[in-house]
This record gives sequence, C-alpha cells and structure tokens, in this order.
Amino acid sequence: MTYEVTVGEKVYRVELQRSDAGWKCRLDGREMPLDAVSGQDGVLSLLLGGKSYEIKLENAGAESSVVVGNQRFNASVRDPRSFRSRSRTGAAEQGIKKIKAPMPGKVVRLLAAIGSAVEEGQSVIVIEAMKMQNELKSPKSGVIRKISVQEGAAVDAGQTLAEVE
Amino acid sequence: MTYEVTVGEKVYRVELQRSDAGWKCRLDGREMPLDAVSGQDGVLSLLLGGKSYEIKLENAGAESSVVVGNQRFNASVRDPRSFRSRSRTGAAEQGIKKIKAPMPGKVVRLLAAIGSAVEEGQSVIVIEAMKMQNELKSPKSGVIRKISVQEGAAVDAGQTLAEVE
Amino acid sequence: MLSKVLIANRGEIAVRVIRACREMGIQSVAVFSEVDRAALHVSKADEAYPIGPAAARESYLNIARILEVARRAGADAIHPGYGFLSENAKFARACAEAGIKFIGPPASAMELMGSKTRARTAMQAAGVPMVPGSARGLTRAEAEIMAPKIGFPVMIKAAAGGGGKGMRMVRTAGELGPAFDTAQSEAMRSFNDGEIYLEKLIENPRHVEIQVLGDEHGNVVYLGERECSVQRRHQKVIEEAPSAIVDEDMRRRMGAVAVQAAKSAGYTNAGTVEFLVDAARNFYFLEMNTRLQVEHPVTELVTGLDLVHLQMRIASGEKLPFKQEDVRLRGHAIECRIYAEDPENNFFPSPGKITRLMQPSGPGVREDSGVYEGWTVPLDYDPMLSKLIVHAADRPAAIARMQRALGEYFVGGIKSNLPLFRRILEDPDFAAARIDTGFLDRLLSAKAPAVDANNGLAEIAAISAALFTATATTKNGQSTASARPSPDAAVSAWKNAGRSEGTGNQ
Amino acid sequence: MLSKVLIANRGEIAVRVIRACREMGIQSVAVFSEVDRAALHVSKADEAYPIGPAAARESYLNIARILEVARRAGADAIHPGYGFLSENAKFARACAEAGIKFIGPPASAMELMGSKTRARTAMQAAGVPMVPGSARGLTRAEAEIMAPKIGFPVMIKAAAGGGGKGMRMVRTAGELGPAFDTAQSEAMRSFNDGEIYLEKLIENPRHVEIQVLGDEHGNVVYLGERECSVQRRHQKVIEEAPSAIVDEDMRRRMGAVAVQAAKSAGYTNAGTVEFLVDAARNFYFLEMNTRLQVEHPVTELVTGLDLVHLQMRIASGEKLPFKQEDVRLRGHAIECRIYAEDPENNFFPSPGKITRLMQPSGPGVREDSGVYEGWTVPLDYDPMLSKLIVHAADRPAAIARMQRALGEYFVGGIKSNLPLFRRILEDPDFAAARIDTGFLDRLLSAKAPAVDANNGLAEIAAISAALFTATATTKNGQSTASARPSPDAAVSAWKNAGRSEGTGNQ
Repeated sequence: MTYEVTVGEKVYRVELQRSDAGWKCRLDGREMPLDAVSGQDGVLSLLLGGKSYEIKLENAGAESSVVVGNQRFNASVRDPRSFRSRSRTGAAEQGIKKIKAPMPGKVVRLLAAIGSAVEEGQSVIVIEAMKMQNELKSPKSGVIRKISVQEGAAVDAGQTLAEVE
Repeated sequence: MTYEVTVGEKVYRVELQRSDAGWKCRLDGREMPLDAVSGQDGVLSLLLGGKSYEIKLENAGAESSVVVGNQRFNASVRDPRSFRSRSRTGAAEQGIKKIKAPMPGKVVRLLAAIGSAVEEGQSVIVIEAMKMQNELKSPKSGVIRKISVQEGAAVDAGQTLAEVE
Repeated sequence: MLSKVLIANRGEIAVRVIRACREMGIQSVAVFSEVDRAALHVSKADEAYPIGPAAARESYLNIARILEVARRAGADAIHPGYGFLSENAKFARACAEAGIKFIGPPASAMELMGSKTRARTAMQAAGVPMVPGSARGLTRAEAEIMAPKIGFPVMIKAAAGGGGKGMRMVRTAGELGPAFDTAQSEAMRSFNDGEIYLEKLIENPRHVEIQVLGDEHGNVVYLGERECSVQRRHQKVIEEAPSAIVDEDMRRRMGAVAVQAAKSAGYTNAGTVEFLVDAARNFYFLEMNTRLQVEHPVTELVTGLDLVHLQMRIASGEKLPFKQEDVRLRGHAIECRIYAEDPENNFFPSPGKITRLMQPSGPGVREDSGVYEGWTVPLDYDPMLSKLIVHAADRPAAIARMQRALGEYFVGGIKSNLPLFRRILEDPDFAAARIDTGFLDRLLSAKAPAVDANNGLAEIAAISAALFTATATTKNGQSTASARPSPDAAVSAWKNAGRSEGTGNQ
Repeated sequence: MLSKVLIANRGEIAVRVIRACREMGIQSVAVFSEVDRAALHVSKADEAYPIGPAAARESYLNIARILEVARRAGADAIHPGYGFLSENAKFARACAEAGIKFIGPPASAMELMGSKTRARTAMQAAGVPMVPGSARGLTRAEAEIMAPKIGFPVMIKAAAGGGGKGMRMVRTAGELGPAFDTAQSEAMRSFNDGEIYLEKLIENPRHVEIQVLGDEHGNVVYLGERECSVQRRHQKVIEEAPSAIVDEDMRRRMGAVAVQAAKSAGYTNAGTVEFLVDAARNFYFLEMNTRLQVEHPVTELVTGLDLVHLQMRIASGEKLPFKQEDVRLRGHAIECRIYAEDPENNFFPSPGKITRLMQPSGPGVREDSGVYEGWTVPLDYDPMLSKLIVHAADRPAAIARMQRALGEYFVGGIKSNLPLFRRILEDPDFAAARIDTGFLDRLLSAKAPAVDANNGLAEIAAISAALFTATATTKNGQSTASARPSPDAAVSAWKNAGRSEGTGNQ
C-alpha cells in the first residue's frame, strides 16, 4: 500500500507492507525499520532505530493533525482508496474560494455584501461561539459571489458561508 | 423489556421502556422517575429524585459488577434475550461443583488427587500469577471427580481445573 | 459547619467546589442547563437539578430559579464560583433574604468594589496607591477635557467592567471620542451600565495581584501574590506564584495595602486585590475581585492552604485558623488555562466532542478539570476545559515540570491551546521573567519558530499519518483511528489492518 | 550533570524516573521485555530497547543484556528503580566496571546492608538500637538452642530476605524446626542464599522508617519518617508521613540514628532505615533499604523535595543543595498502592485488559501510574498498577481527601484493591492512628461491614445493571456497554437502544 502524505509544504511517499515480523515501511524509497503498536485508538507507540515516539491523531473537525511528542503537524494523506481526500486537495486550486465556519456558532454580523470587492484578509463575517466574537476573513482578494447565511443564523463547523472569486 | 437482576442475595424485577421523554422504569412494580445519560461506554450518570449517581460497569473476567459511587455490587442480569446468563444461573444448583481458575496463571502444585475426599475450603490447586502463589479451595465437601490440568500447565481465567462431587 | 452547599456554576470550578464539599462532609448540589446534563459537575455532585435552557441568562444567571432549587434541596449555603453570579450583589442579597448563606463577601463590599469609580474613591480614602485618573464616571465631553490633563496615552474603562469588556486605549485626542462611544455601548451591552471613566495608561505594566482572606470576626490576612502578566485580550493565560519581581519587602508592602483595602471595604471571605506594577516596581491599585479567582490554585500550592475549604469555614462563622506570621511560601507554582481554541487559527473556539483525553500526572502536577473523554464541549459557554498547575522547588524547575506535563497532555477531537503554552514556556523572555501585559501580544505578533525540518519529526508524522490511514475505518472520506475494539489492544489492530490490506491487494 | 540515563525497571517507577529525566533535560532510555512493548514506560521514554522474554530472569534481571543496551545507547548512568536489580551489588559493580554510573549507594554499602546479619553486626557497632537476636546465620540446631534463650515468640529470617520472603514467626519450640526448613528453602528459591537468623518478636510493632539522603562529599541528612504499619503478608499497603506517634524529639533521635547508620556504612544517595517501634515508642533497627522506596512520594509531599531529582544530582557529583536545618515538614501525606488483585476473593491477582480507567485529580492529589486505559496488564510481574498519593493540612484532612480521590478512581476490565482502601480509611482504629503491623490482618479477619440495604444503592445498582444490559452489545452471553461510538455521547446511545428495542418487540 502506498500513501502520499503532505506534512506542511513537504510531500512524502510512504509505502507500508504488513509482514509477520511487523510493518515493512519505505519512506521516499528509504527502508525504515518500523516497530509500531497501538494501545489505544488514535494513539501510536513508534520505535525507530531505538528512538521512541508517542504519536496521537488529533482529528479536530475537518482537519487531521498528527502530534509527535509535543509537536503538532497538519497532515493530509492521499490514499488511493479514498477519493474525498483527493478531491479535497483539488478544491484548493480553483479560482473560487469558500469561507467556511471553522466552528459551530451564530452569525452575528455580515461585513460585506454580495458583489462587493474584498481584500485578502479583510473581515467578511463575524461568528459568535463560546462567548467570543470571531471575524472570518477573505482567503483572497476578489468579489463576494455568494453569501449563504443571514445574521442570526446558527452554523455548523465546516459549513460554507460565502464564496469569493 | 423486563429484566431479573440479582444483587447480592436480593432479586429485583426491572422494567425498562424507552419513551421520547427518556426511560420509563419500574422497579418491582414501583414507578421510578429515571434520568440516565452515558458520556462514556460503561459509565452512567443517573438522576433519581434529585440524587445524582455515577455508575460504572466493572466487567472483570466472567463477573459483572456495578460500582455505584464508591460501592461495588456484584450483579447478574437475567435477560430474556440472553440464554447464557439463564443457563449460568442454572449451573450453580447442580451437585457437581467446578474449581475454575480465577485468573490466568501457571499451575504450580496439585494438592489433591482424583478420587480423594476433600473438605469445603480445603486447598486443591496452587496457581502462580503476578509473582504470587494462590491456593484454589474446594467449593464443597466431597470427592475430586476430575482434574483437567497438570503441574506446570498455563491456564486461562475461568478455565475449569477440577470438579468436586 | 455548613451541611449542604449548592454550587451556582459549571465546569472545572463547580467540580473543584464539589470536591471540597466531599472532603469536608458537606452535601453538594449541582445545577445544570439543558446542554450540561452530561457535564462532569452533574455526575460528581450528590444532587443535581436542571435550571433551564443553554443561554446563561435563562439558567446559570437565573437568580430566581437557582434560589428555588436551593430551597427545594434544602441547601444552607451557595457557592457562586467565579463568573456568572459570583460578583452580583443582587444575588448575594437575594440569598440573604432567602435565608441562604452566600459564600463570599457581604453584598455591600461587592457593590463598592463592583463600581470601579466608587472603589477608586474608597481606596483613595484608604490611602491605597492609585493610577492617576477620574474618580467618577464622565460624559464624553468631560472625558475629552480631562484626558489631556492626565496626559496621553489614557485608558477608557467601564465602571462596571471586567475581562477587558468596555475597555479602550487612547493614544491621541482624536481617537478619544469614537473610542468612548464604542466602549460605552459595549459596556451597556455587557453590563447594562454605561458609566465610563478615565485612567492614565501605565506603559507595559505587570499585573500582580494579592490574595486576601478575611473571616467574619475582623481578621484579614494576605496569602502572597500572583504574577498574571501573561494575558491575551486582557484575559489571563498563565499565572504564577510567587512573582519574580516581588521580594519579601515589596510583598509585605503590597500585602499591607491589600489588607487595608479589604478592611476599609468591610470585606470577608476570599478576595483578590489587583495591582499594576510599573518598570520602577511602583504598584497601583487596579481593582478588587470579590470572589475566588480562576488562578487560586497557584496560591494554594505555595502556601499549602486550601482556599475553598477556608471559604466554607469562614462562611460557617469560624475564625481564621492561622495568623499572618504563619503564612509561608514554599517553592514556585505555575498555572496554564487549557482552552478549546485554536492558537494556530486566530484562537477560534473549538467546541465539540472530546474523542481522546490524555491527562498528565506524577510529581508536582495538579489538574483541575471540568471535562472528560467522550464529553461534548458545548458552544454556549466560555472555552475553558481545564487548569493545569505545577509545583516545584523554584521557577526554572516549575517551568521544566510544566513543559513535561504539557508533553503528556493530549486533547483529541477538538482543538486546544496546548501548543500556545509550549511556545510561551520555550520563550527566553518568559524564562527570564521579562514579562508584562504586552508580552504575549509581542510573542504572537512575532513569527512562530519554524519547526526544524531536520529533526526528523516531520518524517515520523508522515509515516504515522499513513499508519493511521492504513488502520482506519474510513468515515466520510477522512481517516480516523479504528473504532474496532481489539481483544489485545497492543497488536491486533495492526494484524487486522494487515489482513484487510492483503485482501485489498488481491 | 548526567546526559543520558537508562532506567533498568518497568511500571510506575520507570515512568516516574523518566519524568524526572525529562524535567532535568536528561535523555531517558527504557528497556522492555517481550510482553512490555506496549507498556507506558516504553512510549514515555526518549529511547527504548527490547531486552528479552517475559521472565524477569531473562530480561529485567539480565545484567549483561541491560549493560549491553546501556553501552549501545551511550547512557552514562543507570537508575535501577526498586525491586529487580536495585539492591544487587553485583549489578552495581558491573556498572562501575562498564564505566556507567549506578544511581545509588556504593556496592560495598549495598553488600553490607544486603546481608541482614552483617548489617546487624555493623549497626550494633555503630550503636544503633537492635532487636535481641542472633548476629549471624545459624544452623537449625543452633537456632533450636538459641530461640529459648531469646524467648519465644521469635522470628526466623533469611539473611538475604526482603518483602516477607523466607520469614516465619515461631511461638513454640515445637514449631521451630519445620518453620526453619520452609524458610530456608524459600530463601534458597527466592534469593539463592539459605542463610537464616533469629530475632525476638516485638509484639504488634509499628513499622516506621527514616528517609536518608547522602551526597558523595560526606553529607548525610534525614528527611523525616514514614509510617508503614498497614501491611498484608509483610507487604506495605498504605504509607503516610509524618507518623502520628513520632514527635519532634523522637524524629530527631530516630533521624540521628539513621544518619549514623548511613555514615557508618559509607552510604550515599537515597536510602531508608526501617525501624520497629514497640508500644512504649522504643525503636529498633530492622533493616536498611539501599534504594528508592515505593513510598518515597509521601516524603516528597511533606518536605517539598523531589527525591529522584536529588538522586540524579548526587550521582552527578553535586553536593546536597540544603542542610538538615532547612528540612521542614508541611502537612500530611498518605499513599495507597493500587494493585490488580481482588480483595473480595482472597486477593487473587487480576491481570488482563484495562477497559476503562477513570483517574482522580484536583487539589492535593498526585498519581504515579504505570498503566493506561487499553493496556493489558501482564501476569508476569507484580500486580502494582499505580500509586495514589494525597497531601493535605493534617491527617484527618488527608484521610478525607484520599477518600474523595478513591471515590473518583475506577478501574474497569480487571479487579483492583480499591475497595480495600475504602474499608481501611473508614476504620475507626485507622482514623485514630491505632495501627501496627497486625492492624490489617485483624481488619480483614473481621467480617466486612454489610452494605446497608436500606441506603437504596442496591436498587440503583439493579436498575443500572438492567440499563447496561438494555444498551449492550451481547458478547459471549455477558453484557458489556455498547461499543458503538455515538455522535452525541450524552444521549444517542440511549436513543439507539430504544429503537433497537422497539423493533425487538414487534
């Protein structure tokens, strides 16, 4: 099984093969003497050349992060078996960018109207959650093509609120 | 759904019915205003007439205990849907009593031979586990009918080691 | 001694008070809103009653409802915790009228300290050092006249304010008007009280506060200071005791002032006098918090006292069981406030289900938590999950211990601000105790130290991500760890994965 | 300072030492047997290496293998923890020969104290008060002559003994011979050393021990005492500090004797001098343990010191950072040893998978654990899972706090001895500190207080058992809680159950 894993900017090619002795693993072609066990779901103990790593899978909302020791890495795995992840990776490239709710909450203010021009980083929508008001900013300079919520509306994490082109 | 629950010596008749409002519960015919939620598998938060109870399911090996606050109760549920439990309850009545391994371990000594007479509480088999030697005693006075292990043998929890009649 | 206490709060502080009740043989009564039925404080209490919908105004701030529950349950006292009704004098009076002991100061002291302007006047009269400013509320016009006299920069503050709400910094006369208006409307919204006053801005001050404790027989002591300069949006993030800049003499002087302030206000029970400390280590009265502080544990660890136990004993009429000279500080304590928010993404809050919770323990580690694995953190209340507190022989040892504990801490399913603390604790200025209320903003505006690509951890992360995927049950396209419970957790999850994969390849 | 330390141990003590390493910036190296690959100490360490099969003799007692790993990993020191090789002088010498620092006393001191008879002689010479008995090993014949002279009852003890092995009490001359033989063979089996000696039995003694600490520059201090009288089969079950019967004067006298004993043995690093205390509060030297004790945390909590940190600093050649007069005791600490054994069924050990682990926390609670939820406790080693330690202002407060903490503690999937502690802590004699080494046997021989049927808890248990069954996925006929992860944990497990039940009824 081969996986394409993106950590930060870098892309790694990870080949995994299960053998009786345990996992056979190649990282970008390099043989890795991997010893992995999992005592709890989402938690790994990895031994690699004597070094011991405790690894946790964070999986908050849409994002997947892997915590190694006490360092957090955002990792996206392109798995031949999973189409979603591939298409998700694709989405980022298009001309239209979506403003999504990073957390569930309530829309308290719309700061831009459909058709109005916005700068990258300009606040477009204010969401309140956990007694805090959070400004959602435009991911790019462009024009607001769509706003799919109204003030006062309750929104879920990951819900698309507006589109900028 | 009706369950027959034995706690200690006492047997209770528990009727449970799921309603939109939550559980409807009758204990030995008495209506109980039950408010139960479970944040974790095997853990219950029960509110009954304002009193709050945190309940945990212990389930060590073959036994099922329920821990209420910090008191442990051995409970066996006779569930119409589960035949095992019914038959298990039955077993206890018969003339032949089994000596079972309460934990996995190693048989280090047999203190009685097949055909020999034993008193109730007399040590029959010694098992070693976790660096401790543990004497398994006869559940009744009678004659050893069967010994199904040899010294040095590894045994699992709940495994029948001998029978006394 | 009290026999049954209702805790008019939720989260970690409710659990902390319930624990104290249990240790003292006092029955505890929890209250909960509709979204908190499965909250930790409900299952830990002896009794628990619903008090309404999620919105705090209809539940945790609902005085009538809470008092009704207290009467029904037969509680003889109410502990308000912090936040919610804890500094609400009306509530304290309502308790008194209902014949229920409010565990805190007299309503009169709460009212005095609740109004920053009245407090200023009173404290000035009591000879407490003050930051130059207006002793009373001002109109916008008055403010525009006074500000230049005091000299810019100035702070505009809501008299009823707290937690940074209704507070604005103004550097030039031009900014004053608009800032005044926004502050005033914010104050109206938050406290339903638009009174605004002016204060000279102390540049880069430290925030140092003194814990005081008074019984109902006229005895008041101070329990040393807490250093709370590491703040974000005027919210404390890390607190410690003692403060690196406070020596024995300064502690004695600040303590004397704090005790004087408390006595002049007729204060009883636990309270905190907050000071601003300037570069020359002059200290100025900021405000008095008439309740138990979030950060009280650091004081408990260095003094060896239990403030909540003492609150109960004081409320039941006991005299303070010790004198000022008996109070001794040992070692150094640090607290981190663990929030459900993402420091790597504008500190957006992150409510949701905690799918995995690994909590630190061992020598010198204390955790006061309000959550558990499997609990769904609601979006209706503030995002504090827990407080992690460490105690060690000195400040460097305490920092190292906190770093060790943070390394053991993991929250899965939602984002937490754990990475923020790692960054702060590694910062050389923090290590040298070169901190003031601007420290954290400066740190955050600086680019985060890039992870050393050569330490190989990124490679480990890549391999791990692949392993998690290989053993995952795919849920809506995103890989999560196997939900299959495995007979022998240590290995078989992997064996299974191997097999299913094998078939996949055929 | 040391740069890399190998921990030649497993379980909670390995984790505890690894934590100290991390806090001190020292690299930690774990070793593990085949059944411990998934153990907590392996994932917490910086490095980890396999050292052989489950059997301790082939792994954790395998000196050659451990030293080989230490060399390969480049460790400059080894911490032995307690048990296993911790009191093995040969191991200490082997470390020295391999140029690796053994974190503990010199081998010579270990050998002296390792032989009870040589220790007796040396301690007698040093003027340490001794229980009347034979200063050296005896043959069975010699024993039969000496016993009547000392006066029955007498104790038969293995010179190399420890943990109650090779120990027998003899009340009459008739019992002596057989007891001698069994003790001797047990001693041969356990320690491969059949030397046996005699001691007069002190009836119902207390077990009180003094913690000592010595650097490699001739400085030795004592850190107060620990009360360890609550024992079962000569194994400590609960320890506390300070002891209720030790006052300032007695502490000073016992401390002086302990320091004298340590100095006369050329002792360095952490050690413990154990005493028997009779009804008249006379104390007699029992033995010296040349290692860190299981119960060291109670001393850490009342002194505010970290013994493992200090062990490392001493081993790296530092002087003690404080003097005797700087050592002050604050408050009271109690430790419970949490074992995987069933107190309601002959204390049978209970290895297996921990399916649920709920650990206490909050004010004054410390846990030193070696396990985690999901870990399968192997049957190859002793059944200790964890140590729960509390600290409070005084003994009653500490007892109440421990009861609170035990109430929060839950271990699912295997049996634990948690119920035993609840029973001990509720006992009036324990509350009054009327304890001696016979206390626990007396308590256990008494019938357990029957659960009050009228407190209604049995009914709650019955309802709960039914609820668990109603929501269970039936596994081999025995009901377990639903393994289905539910989107909203708070309620839906129950909704689901409701539905499936509905269909079941149609």
